[in-house]
Amino acid sequence: MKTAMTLLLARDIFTIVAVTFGAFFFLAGTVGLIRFPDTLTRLHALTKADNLGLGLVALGLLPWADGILALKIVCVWVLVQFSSSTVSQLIARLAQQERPQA
Amino acid sequence: MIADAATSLDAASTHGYLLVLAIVVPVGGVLIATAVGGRTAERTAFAVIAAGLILGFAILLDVWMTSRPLAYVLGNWAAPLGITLRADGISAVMLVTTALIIAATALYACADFTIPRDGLEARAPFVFWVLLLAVWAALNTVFLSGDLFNLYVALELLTFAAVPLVALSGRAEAITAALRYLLFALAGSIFYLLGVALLYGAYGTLDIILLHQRIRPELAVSLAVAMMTAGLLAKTALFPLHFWLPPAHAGAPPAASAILSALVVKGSFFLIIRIWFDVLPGSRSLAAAQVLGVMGAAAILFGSIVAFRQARLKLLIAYSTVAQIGYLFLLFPLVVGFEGSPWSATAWTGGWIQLVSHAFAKAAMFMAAGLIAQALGHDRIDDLGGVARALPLTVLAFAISGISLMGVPPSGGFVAKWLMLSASVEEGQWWWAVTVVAGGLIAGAYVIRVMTRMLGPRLELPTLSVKVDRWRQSLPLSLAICAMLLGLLPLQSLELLQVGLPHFLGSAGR
Amino acid sequence: MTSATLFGLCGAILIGLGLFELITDPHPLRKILGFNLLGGGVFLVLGVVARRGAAAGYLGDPVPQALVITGIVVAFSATALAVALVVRLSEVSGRVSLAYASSEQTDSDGAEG
Amino acid sequence: MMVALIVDVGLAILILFVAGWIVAVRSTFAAVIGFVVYGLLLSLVWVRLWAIDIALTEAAIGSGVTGALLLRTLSRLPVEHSERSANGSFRFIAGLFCAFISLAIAMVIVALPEPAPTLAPEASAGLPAVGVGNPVTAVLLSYRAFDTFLEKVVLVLALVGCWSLAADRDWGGTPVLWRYSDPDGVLKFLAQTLPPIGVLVAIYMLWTGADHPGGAFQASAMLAAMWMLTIVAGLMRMPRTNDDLLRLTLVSGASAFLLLGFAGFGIVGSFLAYPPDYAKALIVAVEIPMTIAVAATLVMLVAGPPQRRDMS
Repeated sequence: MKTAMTLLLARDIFTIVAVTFGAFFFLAGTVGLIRFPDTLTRLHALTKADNLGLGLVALGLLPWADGILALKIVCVWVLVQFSSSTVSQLIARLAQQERPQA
Repeated sequence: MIADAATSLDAASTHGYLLVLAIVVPVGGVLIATAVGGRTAERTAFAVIAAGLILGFAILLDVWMTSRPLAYVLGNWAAPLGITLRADGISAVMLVTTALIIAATALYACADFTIPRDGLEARAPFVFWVLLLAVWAALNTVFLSGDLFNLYVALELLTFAAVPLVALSGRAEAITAALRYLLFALAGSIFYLLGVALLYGAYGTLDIILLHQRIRPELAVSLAVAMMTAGLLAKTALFPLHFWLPPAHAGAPPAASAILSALVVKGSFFLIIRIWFDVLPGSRSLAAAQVLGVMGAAAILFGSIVAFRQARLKLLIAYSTVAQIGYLFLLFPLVVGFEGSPWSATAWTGGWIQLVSHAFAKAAMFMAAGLIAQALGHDRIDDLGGVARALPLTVLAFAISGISLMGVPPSGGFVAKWLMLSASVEEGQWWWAVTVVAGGLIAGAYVIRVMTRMLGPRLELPTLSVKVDRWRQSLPLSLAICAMLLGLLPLQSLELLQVGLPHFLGSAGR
Repeated sequence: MTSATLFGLCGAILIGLGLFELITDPHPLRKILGFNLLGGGVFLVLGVVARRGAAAGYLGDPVPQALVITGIVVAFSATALAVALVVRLSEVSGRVSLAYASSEQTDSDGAEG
Repeated sequence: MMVALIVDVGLAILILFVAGWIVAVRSTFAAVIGFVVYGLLLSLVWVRLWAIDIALTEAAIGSGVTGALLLRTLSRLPVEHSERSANGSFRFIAGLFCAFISLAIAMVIVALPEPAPTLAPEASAGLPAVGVGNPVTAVLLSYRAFDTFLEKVVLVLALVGCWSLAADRDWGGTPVLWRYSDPDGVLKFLAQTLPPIGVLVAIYMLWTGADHPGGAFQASAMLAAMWMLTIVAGLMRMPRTNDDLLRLTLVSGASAFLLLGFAGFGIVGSFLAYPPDYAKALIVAVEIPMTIAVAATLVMLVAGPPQRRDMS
């Protein structure tokens, strides 16, 4: 009984900590997006937010999801990783191409 | 209990399936023409027109014989959950008017939009035939649907069908006109939708009959009706929201102009009538009706005067549409002002005859103007001299339509204006009578101005760039004759226009 | 105040903002954006009506919810057509403006096609 | 409860801020980006209003596909010049007018009747006859199927209208979506890996939409995105606009409805009525062509009118 309560409490604390940190990384990424001077540094800030922020939020929610839902959360994170890394590479190359003119 | 009333009314008609067919047949035509393309588009159009004419007359006959509206419950889901189609007297009349004008336009358009012999699909013909059917499907839905949101989809269908017709020539002015028209129409329908949302929020139904039973005079209703009316006015191009209309109608190909001016603007007008007289309860606001009347009167005077000053024939006809739409809105103060008196029924009948006769006359005029422009290579009014000798039937068609627009007997326009005139005098709202007479006089001035040029002598005969055969000239002529024959209809037959209406008209009228 | 009313008021303001953009901005693409803002507001009003109609174990009335879905698709179609007109206009005339090139209203030289 | 309301207030303020920014910002590009953000925030509002079906549609079509369309448009227009109507008094009067309209709507919304009228009980009572568990799907495909049918026609017409703006000589040719040169093959790799997953997700959304949030539109948007990705990466070709298969696909959604309607005529005796025992199967049977047709229409609408007639 006691251990069950402790486990539940531990789960709550874990979720709160993970999601809060995740949100913090998103905030940091967004601040970077606004404040950084050029495309590449902005991209750098944004990918941090995607990687860590979303990862932490997903991780924090995992204990609450069962079976198929947990799988969906992991899928969301993997897919976002996949597409955002591709897109940031494309943007980065465009930025590099345009740099000499700018 | 309330729901019972609606369903018992709806369950009564045995030929209700005709209503579904009237919408679904042109839609099917659109789908087949789009899928197969090529020469099939034109052939499909004519097959649909044959079927549509039969359906239109069958519905008219049924409503006339039984003197009660037709109804059809789609998917066996009765209102408020489902959608019901209904045809009352005015729907039946509009169905037939639309079918006749679309048929004439299609025959007229054959020469302009024929598909090349090599069978390769070409842009303008493909688009024209598909959209002609689409306009028809949309209009029939507007006339038949008994559900406010379904009517929103129908309105959008109408917009999407009409806008590309305006841009069909591909010239910059035509595209600009189409874009303006689209923006006006979209803003109009989104405000209509807002009104629908508020009505649903207040009464929990979209069905027109159920809404009529539940609705009470309160702020939500006033605002919703104001939003819907304002949105639809923009689509109907009532002064001062008319700016988009003249360039759009004048820049389109003649067959498209005929459809747009004769029918498309009437679709949104029809919906205003539905909301004001079918949705709203007995106590309509006379003040709001007077505002609509004043805007109508302003449209009559402004449109007629600007039409008179036009240098080009198609623009003159387009501005005349702005004026003639104004007459339709005199219906509101004249009917609402004296609800229950026989004169309100007179005004109601007059308004509808005006709508139908203008549809025929205006379609005829645009077709005639199109033939003249094609034959001469221009449509400058000052250089029309001698065209009467070259295209006698066309000029005759123009003259007969002009008689109807002026309101000179014997013509549909005369009966319409006479009925409105007598209603306004009898009701003591004489100022509308003054407007009607003044508008008729100015219309006379611009029609006569064009006619004197056409009939007038010219030193050398106009050189015709294209020869126009008599068969084509006879199409606007037959539409013009339709507009004239409306003036000879026995008044008893006009009781059809009151079938299925809530009881607001005077007893002498029915 | 409930969340539904709050978002209803939000929708009312969005309608005003969208209409303002539609009326005042001369750029056609901005007008189209204005129409979409306006549409978002109207859909929100419908959504609030749906949320208020929560009953029978549902957290919202499904009828207005379905209307919004239909409405979103229609609004997208409208945007696509409008945008195609803007692009074509710039191809044909080289400008992105709703003003007519010549004063067509009173012009007497151009022949109709 | 209190926390939820604070979140909602924050969301509302954020949306109004973004909307105000879209109106105020000079750069049209920035306004378009703002609009995409607006759509995403709006879909959060839909979640808060417990309208998950709408949230998915808004995110996919209202924000996603519309955003793609607007960005595509910007790349086709000449360099933007932000002209402002100099007429300050006109803007002032228009502002007053719009504020008045907002105020009037707000007054009506605050005064909406309590308890609110609703069709939820009726919609719920009808579900057994329709055979699906998601009431929104029941409304879209059964109670108000006629709306959905006509809306499919609206999509077809929008596309015909869009094509009608082609030059005469280009009629029947191929529209041009993005052409992206991809030396490292990064995009190509994504376009090879993602679509199978995307198609799977679309099928799942379609299937789950019968009983849970999701359904045909959301699945269409997913399919459309996958198709566009493969085209942009150069793995697939844009079809010609006079391609028979394409034309058939485009009208298949509305045509399926039409056939179903007539089947209802014949079997149950009413247009668009489902025979009770097969209702769910028929609904899924209509949704499949509808999803594919809508997806194809979305892609073609984003691509715009045909632009060349070179390939045979």
